Amino acid sequence: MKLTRDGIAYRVACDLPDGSYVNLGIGIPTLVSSYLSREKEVQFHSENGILGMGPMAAPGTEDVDLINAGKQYVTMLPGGSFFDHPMSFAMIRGGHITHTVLGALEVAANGDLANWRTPGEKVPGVGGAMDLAFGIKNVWITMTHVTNKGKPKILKACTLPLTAPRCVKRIYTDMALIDVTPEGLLLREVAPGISTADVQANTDAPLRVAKECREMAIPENIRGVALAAA
Amino acid sequence: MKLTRDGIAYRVACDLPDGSYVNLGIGIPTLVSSYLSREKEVQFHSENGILGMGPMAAPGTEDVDLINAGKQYVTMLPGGSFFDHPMSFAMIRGGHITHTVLGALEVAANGDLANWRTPGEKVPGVGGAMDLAFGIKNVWITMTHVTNKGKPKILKACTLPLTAPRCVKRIYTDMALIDVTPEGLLLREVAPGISTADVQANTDAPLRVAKECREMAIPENIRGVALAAA
Amino acid sequence: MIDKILKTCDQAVEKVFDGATIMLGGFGDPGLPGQLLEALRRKGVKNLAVVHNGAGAGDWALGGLIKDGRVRKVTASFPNNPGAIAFQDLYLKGQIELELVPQGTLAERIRAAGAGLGGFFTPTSAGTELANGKEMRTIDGREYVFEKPLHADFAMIRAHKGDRLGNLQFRKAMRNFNIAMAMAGAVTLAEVDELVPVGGIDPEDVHAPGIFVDHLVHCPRHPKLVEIGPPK
Amino acid sequence: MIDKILKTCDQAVEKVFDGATIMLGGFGDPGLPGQLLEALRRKGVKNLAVVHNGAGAGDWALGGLIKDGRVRKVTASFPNNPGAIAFQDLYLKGQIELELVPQGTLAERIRAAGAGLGGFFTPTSAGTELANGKEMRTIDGREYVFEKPLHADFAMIRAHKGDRLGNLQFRKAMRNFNIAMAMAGAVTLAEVDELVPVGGIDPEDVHAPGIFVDHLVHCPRHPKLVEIGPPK
Repeated sequence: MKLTRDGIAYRVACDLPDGSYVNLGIGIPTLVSSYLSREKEVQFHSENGILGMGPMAAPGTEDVDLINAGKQYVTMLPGGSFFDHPMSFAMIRGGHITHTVLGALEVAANGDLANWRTPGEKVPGVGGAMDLAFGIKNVWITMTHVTNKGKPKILKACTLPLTAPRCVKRIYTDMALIDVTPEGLLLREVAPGISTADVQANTDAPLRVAKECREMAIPENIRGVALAAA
Repeated sequence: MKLTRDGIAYRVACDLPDGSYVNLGIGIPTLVSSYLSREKEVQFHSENGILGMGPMAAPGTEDVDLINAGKQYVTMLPGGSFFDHPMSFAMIRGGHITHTVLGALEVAANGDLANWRTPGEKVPGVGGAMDLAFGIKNVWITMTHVTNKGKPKILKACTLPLTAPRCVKRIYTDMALIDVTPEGLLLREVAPGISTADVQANTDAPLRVAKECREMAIPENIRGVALAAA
Repeated sequence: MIDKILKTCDQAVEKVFDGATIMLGGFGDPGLPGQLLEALRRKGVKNLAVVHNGAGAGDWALGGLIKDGRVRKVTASFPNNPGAIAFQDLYLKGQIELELVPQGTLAERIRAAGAGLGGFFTPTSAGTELANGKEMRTIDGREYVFEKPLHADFAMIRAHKGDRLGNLQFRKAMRNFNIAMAMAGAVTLAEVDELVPVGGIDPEDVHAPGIFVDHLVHCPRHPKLVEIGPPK
Repeated sequence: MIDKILKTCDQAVEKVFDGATIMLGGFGDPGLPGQLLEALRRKGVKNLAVVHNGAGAGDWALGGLIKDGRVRKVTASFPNNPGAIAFQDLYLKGQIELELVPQGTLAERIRAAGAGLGGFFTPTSAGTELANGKEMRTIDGREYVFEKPLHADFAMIRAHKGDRLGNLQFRKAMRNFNIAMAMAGAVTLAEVDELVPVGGIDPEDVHAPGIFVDHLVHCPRHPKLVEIGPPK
């Protein structure tokens, strides 16, 4: 069975280390913070000058001056800070933010990432996507393994304009967890009920299967994580 | 009669416009703030991250965290601000500070300034001198007209290592007020009792004498300004 | 005496000229100079080049200015924000120019102008189509792109508190591009939630020192920027 | 849980290695990490390259480290400060290297490293002997000098308040080089006047976010840095 968006987010949350500084992209990445163990202390960063962001603001408590980069009303946790754009992107470009979790349109076997120009999009926009992809050491991708037309998104080489070359370190999909290594893609985990052959069949680049490759530990009944039918 | 150091500082203070942002070098420039008319509102800048500096701290009221670039204990005026070095030098380099008053070893007829390496100085040091000379539009020099051996300091060309080329706009000495213009040096004022011929005789570059050249208006009895014997 | 306070936004934008380059602060609503922009629309100045993170939203402020046909070029990182209908419409008709810049590069180019630098090398965009035609350089084994400073004739920003010296204090996520833009604008105009007497902002809390600000106007929040919850 | 607080400066400097490049914050006494420096002297590490505005004063802190013969190179703007006797003595004997950098260029090079830039063009020093051998470029009619980022293995700074997340708040003229150095150091160590609980520094008042700080130590003011007047 393929994972839900929440299932993918849960799996990512398991891997974020205590003490990491994390920038979450929009979409599935936004869900990651909800699944973070309370034992871990992670500071979330927003491009528009916030470190130490808390959950979305509850209705009626929104502060008009406190939004995240997706322009949603958010909250602050104790120990957070405000700063301006040059400082915020110094944190990104200077390698201080340790992890970013981003969506992707395509990822290549060498870690090339395409996530800023959708095919057929007539007005281009890049936002902070390139800064994140170039600046942060651990670029982790969350996405469905294939497009809604069933075409693989993990490719030998990207066909869409690149966001950054050779930047992706790890890919979390609804079918698998794959590391990008100097020797190519390494399949490390599969979603419950998915075989390594299934994953390869839906991937347009060769996968090595890790010796210790195993099924993902996704609790069936954790709050919000329902496994959808494959 | 030649002006005292305070007399030079007084003359400079007369010329600082209301609303200017000013960085004062050490020596004679430091005295300028004492002679500023109370009708004018000028914000003083210090390289180490202060705008809106007030007078020196009175003994017993010093704050160990509040020093100027000359490492003297100072005070703040209402409306001042603290910031860091990159911001402080952005103010200088970016042309936001409107005036700097600096000492000089030599000034050339084309505005070249030498004020950072004294002859025979074995350990070099530049501090913020170059940043000020390159970044600020109005570089005003205060100095004695000649060295203590009687040699001119205003020259056809500098002999000492330059601080910045073609940066000086105006020179205030104990003998004269001279503007650096695209057509060369223009003598605009002489100290009381000094002739334009005296000034030229002590200057190693040709001076044009302004049509409206006049004696400096330095009140004989203003507080702290005693005219020394020439 | 320094007194940079003007009574109205219309006075503040009086000197904006046809063809001017204008930086507009804000990221989303926080820090957006909505009322200065509305004054600019009323003035009717044209042929503007605008530097802003997005390309306006709806038909208000920058969105309105673009809809009115006053803008010839937008330099932005995110002009495809869903609300930027006026821009997208003109862009698809080929009636407005776009310089697309990654957000961090945009912020740094604005800061470079304000800080008197001639440009810098950034890794961002190296090897992508946004680096096409740009000077590349390998420094210590990594590829970098040369980026030039972005100057502006006018910068318009919004702050929380201001005094007659032009000192500004922001609130929460209002700072964004606004400090760098205040530095980069040849003339900087600010609208503020609140005017305070000189000394009303602690020297430790001045985010944009008055040296960067030419004029400021007291503007209560625009009706379209309703305070949803009470400010903390 | 993040807890960056260490008990002693000796623990904080434990990983400093021979040959390391170390940035030292402070301009005059404000922001100078005097007790970390004294711990570094006790540790006896050698062959250090130091980046600091000056070159130490007297025989304490950096002055002491230089006097002890632990420093092979100083990158500074003002190493001729009258108190830098130990440096000047070794320099005249040819026993210590000096890289002289204008103060604003020094600050900007440190910031560039922290911000992940590959270098920048500055007008400062163009046409002077400090630009000798450096790449020059004319940009928009003005001459600029290319300057590279300054990285460091360790940055040591002093702040006023700190929390276990590493968030730092400075006081008055303490900020100087310290925020940029915290950004540029691969490992950043801070000594602070006061430890506060998380949340004890308002998010608006955090000058160096904890992301830049690896360890901090509570250090009452050094006896040589007597508080002359009461802090306001």
